[in-house]
Amino acid sequence: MTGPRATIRVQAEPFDAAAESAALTAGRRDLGAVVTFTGLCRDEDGRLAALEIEHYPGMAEAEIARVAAQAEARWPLGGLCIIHRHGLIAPGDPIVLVVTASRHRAAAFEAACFLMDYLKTSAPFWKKEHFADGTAGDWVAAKAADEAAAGRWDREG
Amino acid sequence: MTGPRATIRVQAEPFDAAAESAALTAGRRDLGAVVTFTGLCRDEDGRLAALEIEHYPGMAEAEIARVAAQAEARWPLGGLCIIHRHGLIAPGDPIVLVVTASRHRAAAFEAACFLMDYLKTSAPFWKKEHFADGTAGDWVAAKAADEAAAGRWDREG
Amino acid sequence: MKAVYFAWVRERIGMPQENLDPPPGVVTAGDLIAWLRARGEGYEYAFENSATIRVAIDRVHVKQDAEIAGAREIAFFPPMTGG
Amino acid sequence: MKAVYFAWVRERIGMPQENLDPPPGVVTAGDLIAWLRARGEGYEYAFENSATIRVAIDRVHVKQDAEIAGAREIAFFPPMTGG
Repeated sequence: MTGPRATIRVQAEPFDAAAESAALTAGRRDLGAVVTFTGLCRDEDGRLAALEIEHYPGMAEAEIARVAAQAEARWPLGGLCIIHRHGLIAPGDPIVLVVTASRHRAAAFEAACFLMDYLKTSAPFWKKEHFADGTAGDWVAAKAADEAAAGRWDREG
Repeated sequence: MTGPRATIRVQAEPFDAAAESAALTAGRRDLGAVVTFTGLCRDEDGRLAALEIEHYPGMAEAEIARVAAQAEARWPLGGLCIIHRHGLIAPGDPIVLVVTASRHRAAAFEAACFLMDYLKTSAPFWKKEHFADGTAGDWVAAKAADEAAAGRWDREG
Repeated sequence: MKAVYFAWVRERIGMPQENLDPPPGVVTAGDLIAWLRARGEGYEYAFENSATIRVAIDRVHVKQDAEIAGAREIAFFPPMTGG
Repeated sequence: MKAVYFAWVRERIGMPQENLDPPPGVVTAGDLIAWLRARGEGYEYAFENSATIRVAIDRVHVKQDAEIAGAREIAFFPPMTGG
């Protein structure tokens, strides 16, 4: 498998998961598995009007690239795409996209899980909730479960 | 989360992964994670002209539905789509699609992995290789690794 | 009882399906395999490693010790390679 | 040295960035946090649970015992919640 095609972007605009996935696999005959993860904004049972996502410009891209390089070193990937949005996101709209392509499904699945676990805990993005009832929202607290999910890759590695 | 929207199809025609994923999430504000797995036909470094996929009509759909019901019982899924093709598939073309949607990413990832592991070892499909050099192809042998991958869900369960 | 064959089991036997009328001593799917093996060269070849053969009765996977009484359709095929 | 603040650290301090000129005794990122806390109510609030504060020097994550000598940009922010 030739070196991976890697796309990394941090943007306010929505993304087209299908187009990104198609770009990774176009003309390829060596890929057996493509895994696409899309993270969506939930309304938390009607409580939320929107999520506002703040990021650290420059470091966000650099940190995603660092995590992507770790995934490429760990699994034989034929392609990789990570896009993370910032700004105001409405319920039902996409926040993050991870696409991994590989010869076999285990590598594609594991790399996509790893990338999401690491993005959650190391990429400099912060979510603030905007409540549907008009009251001021608050910053989402980091979850111990996300730290634990990222930590398991250290133990397994 | 309301009961899952489940789509199960066995067909000769190609599928549109993006359209299936969009159908699962349309109008939903309770889903946080969508995982899409697409299995593609590899040319095995130029060795293959095509894969021919034979299936057991009736049992194939029933077995996929049985595995889907197991996934729904095990993870809180908000939507589910499984499409498996049969007939002649050219390198680069898609063979199988699994889409899982859930509130959180762990459920969507695990359910998609589980479904692929079980489809591999229990859905009645068989692959025959057609060689690029014109010589007669042979049936693909089942892999011990696939049995092991399916077996780990029993142990973890 | 209708028997259906898939993949190389079908190719080796030389037909996709047939009707079977096994004698009373054939109780389990495994018995049926042993009985079929004796019917000719193609069957012998198809079932030469009989432990690897998978069986479904009325479209549900069963082990070879499953009883076939009442089955409408019994299927024989190699380990699956879909997905 | 440029300091940049994000999320509730930024809100509590009341500005997104500023230039800092800490005295020589401020050697590590943790020292800088302690020094900033003494600068006023907003800083005190931002760093009240200082162990939870994450630090990056020149856009690379560091621990609070990292030395800040030579840093062009030092960032303070809460645990990340992206993805």
